[in-house]
Amino acid sequence: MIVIAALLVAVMLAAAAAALVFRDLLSAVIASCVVSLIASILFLLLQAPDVAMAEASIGAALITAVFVIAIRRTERYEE
Amino acid sequence: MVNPVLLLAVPLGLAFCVPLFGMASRRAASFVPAIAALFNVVVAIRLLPEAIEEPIVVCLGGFSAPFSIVLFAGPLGLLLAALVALAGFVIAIYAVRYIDTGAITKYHTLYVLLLVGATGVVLTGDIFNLFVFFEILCISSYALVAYLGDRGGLEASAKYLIQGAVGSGLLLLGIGMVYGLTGTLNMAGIAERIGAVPSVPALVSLALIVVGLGVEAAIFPLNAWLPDAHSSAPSTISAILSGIAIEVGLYAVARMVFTVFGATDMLFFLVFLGVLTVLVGELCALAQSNIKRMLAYSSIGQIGLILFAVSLASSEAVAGGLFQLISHTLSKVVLFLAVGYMILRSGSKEISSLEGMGQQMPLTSLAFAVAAFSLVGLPPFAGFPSKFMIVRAAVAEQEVIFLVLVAVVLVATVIEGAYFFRVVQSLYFKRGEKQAVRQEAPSSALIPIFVVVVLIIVFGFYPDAVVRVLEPAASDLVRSTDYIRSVLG
Amino acid sequence: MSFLQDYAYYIGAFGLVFIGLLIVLVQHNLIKVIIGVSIFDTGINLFLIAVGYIRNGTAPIFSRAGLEPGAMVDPVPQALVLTSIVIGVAVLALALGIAVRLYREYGTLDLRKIRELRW
Amino acid sequence: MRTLTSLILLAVIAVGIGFALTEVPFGTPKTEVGGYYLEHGREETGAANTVTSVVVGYRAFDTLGEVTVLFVAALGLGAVLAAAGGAGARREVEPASLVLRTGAILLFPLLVLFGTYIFLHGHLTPGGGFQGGAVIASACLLIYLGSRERIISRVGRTVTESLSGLAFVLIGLIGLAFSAQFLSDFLPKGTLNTLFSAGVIPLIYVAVGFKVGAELGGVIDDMVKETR
Repeated sequence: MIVIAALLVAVMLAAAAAALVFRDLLSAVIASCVVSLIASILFLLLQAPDVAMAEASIGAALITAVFVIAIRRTERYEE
Repeated sequence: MVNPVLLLAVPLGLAFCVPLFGMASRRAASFVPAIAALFNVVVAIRLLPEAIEEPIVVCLGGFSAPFSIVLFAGPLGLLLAALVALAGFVIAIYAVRYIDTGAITKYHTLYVLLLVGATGVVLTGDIFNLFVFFEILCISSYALVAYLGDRGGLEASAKYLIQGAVGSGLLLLGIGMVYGLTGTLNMAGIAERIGAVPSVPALVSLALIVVGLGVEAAIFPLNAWLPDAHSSAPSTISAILSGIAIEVGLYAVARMVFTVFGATDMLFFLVFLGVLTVLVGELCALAQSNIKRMLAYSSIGQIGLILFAVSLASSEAVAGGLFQLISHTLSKVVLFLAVGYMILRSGSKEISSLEGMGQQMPLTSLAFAVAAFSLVGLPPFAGFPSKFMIVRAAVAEQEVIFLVLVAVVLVATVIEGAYFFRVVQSLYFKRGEKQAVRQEAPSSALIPIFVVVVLIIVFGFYPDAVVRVLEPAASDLVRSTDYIRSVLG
Repeated sequence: MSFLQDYAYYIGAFGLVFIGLLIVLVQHNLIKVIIGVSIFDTGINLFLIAVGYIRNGTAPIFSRAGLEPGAMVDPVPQALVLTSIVIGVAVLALALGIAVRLYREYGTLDLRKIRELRW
Repeated sequence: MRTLTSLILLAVIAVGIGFALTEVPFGTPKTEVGGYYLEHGREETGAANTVTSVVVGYRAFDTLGEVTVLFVAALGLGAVLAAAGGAGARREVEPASLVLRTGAILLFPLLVLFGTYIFLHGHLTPGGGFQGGAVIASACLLIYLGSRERIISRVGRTVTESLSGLAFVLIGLIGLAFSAQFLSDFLPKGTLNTLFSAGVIPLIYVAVGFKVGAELGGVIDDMVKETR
């Protein structure tokens, strides 16, 4: 179990680092969405199903949608 | 007995009603903030004598003390709640006419919620509940700073929001750590157990919490957002942010340091930080040509002075600091509200454009001058006894370092005097080039302003009226054993 | 292995906190900064849940008979995180709204170029 | 330069937190407040889900504050975007494909039903007002994806927001009037693990579900129609 958790943590941190370096904002948003999704799996592993549901539905889905709408209203690439 | 929870529940319920009223008539919506604030003034002042006898502790939800969220309505909490409500009431009356553009109903709803947030922070006895109310206060101020939708407001709001969001994140991190260390979220419970926690982790979590709260309290290295936000917001919002929001942040810092963590070894650091904040604020204020920016920097200086006084931790110094807090709130409310119509009439925020206002807007200028003199600390106004108390308490410490620091604070006061006299001089003794006729502010603005001006003068002549409440309030803050006893029994 | 068992979640949580703070501190694009705040929040939430975890604990729900309260993980941090997730979303949504409006006023999201107020 | 100072700052924070964490070991029981809730939560609030009994029972006041935070943010977003006065450029939107349109229409009632199920069973199973509200809000997002024209009524949204918030406050005030304190439970607890149990908790969660759904849906609606 702990190996799975450690792998998930590694992927999550890699996604966060990707959000730091991507110059394409849309990719950065998707990376942060991946961070949220993996965090919600980690919540599940930590026996917090309520929080996992909230993080998946609010943190991963809805806020990503708002981010994408905001990027469509502004610009996609960093200068 | 009136239950102190009504101070939060009734304004909150009214805030949820404002959009409904707004659909019927915009005019009706704009009176709701005043009604809510008036209700709070009455209830808070009615509860105050009882709370001085014995703090009122309310366990919400009917569960016993450490397991439910506790409201602690002590003398300090109720005094600040009354101050929030009073300032809120005055500004709400002013805003009925002053705010006439944008989404007016939303403005008034957000304004009531800002007052609810501030009242909640000063009344709560639960550390996570404090975080929640702090967020209500902060988020409504982010939105209200951007209310006008102009470039300056949006930019200031974005900066404020980013810094505030990081600050509240650090606060939450600190709260999580405290929970891991002590196993409770009740402030009295934490205070009881923090002594058994090793000092390094306790200090780290206190540092995270103080940094998080310090962003809102505008303590020196964390206050980059303040001048922008206070100068770009509508004047009513500048007044409430300057008069209420940063004071509430400072209250939260003091509550954490004194009551919850009992961290006496951190106090000297805070004294030093306070003096640094005073110097930075006053020197920057001197360099400004924009009147609202000048007032904003002056708020930083004043917050530094209050922090300095409160961190001296003797009961007289804390009482002096709280008196200074009250007189600063009253003065800043008057200053920003007066400047609001001056800017509206002259069309510019530059100090030079205010020349000759003394003849054209005599009453507004008079209010401005009184509040400025009170802030500088001239007698017969409220600022004099408060500054005098602070200096006397600092000298009574009888240590050379404090004498030096007091000297620095006095120099800062002289600087403050210099820039306020400059403004008053251009109001009265300079004749403006353009002889445009500028109308006096409407009575809906003058009446609330003069209510506060009268209070400034009354408190200047009879400081005892306030000091009687300040002493129990100061011991409420400093004596953490009494606090623990009244909550946990 | 025991190192992983003790620290994997803490490393994950504080890794997110620091990467988030780093994005906020070094990036210049407002939306990127907001992404940083969102990652920062996620890290804090993960830390709070990790504080409440008890080894081999079960979720704090009495859905069937025979569950022992003593073997359950702490419900309080979970309650706090539910609150904090919603607050985080609220802040992010407001921030994105302000970013959209700023872009319309200035035509850019670069914080180095949005600085009319500096004196 | 800026990167370097930031890294140094972060390193200082990291060292401090590292020291503090040695006193917060992972995976061990640390708190008695949480233990008390697990032991007594069932009989004191009647909810089988202890997280729910903490969120809506013991710490219900936080939840009231939290829906207020969401309310503040949604209002603030509305105020900030309204300040533009609809000056944004109208852009032509392509109509959605038939598959998407039909799918959205079919899925919408199911999603709303699912969200309602989640917040009605918050005291029994994982989930509750926030999660259910979020599902309902994603149904609104789906409508936007499918039909690309605004169908969420502004009046309906305002009324839902206000009334559900008011309902929460009123439940609290009824508790104050007829029972011990603000937000205390004034209904019978019922039998554990049945739908009609846990006193006021389901009522509060229904109010929270409506409120969160309306706020988050409104946030999406505001953002979407900002330039249209």
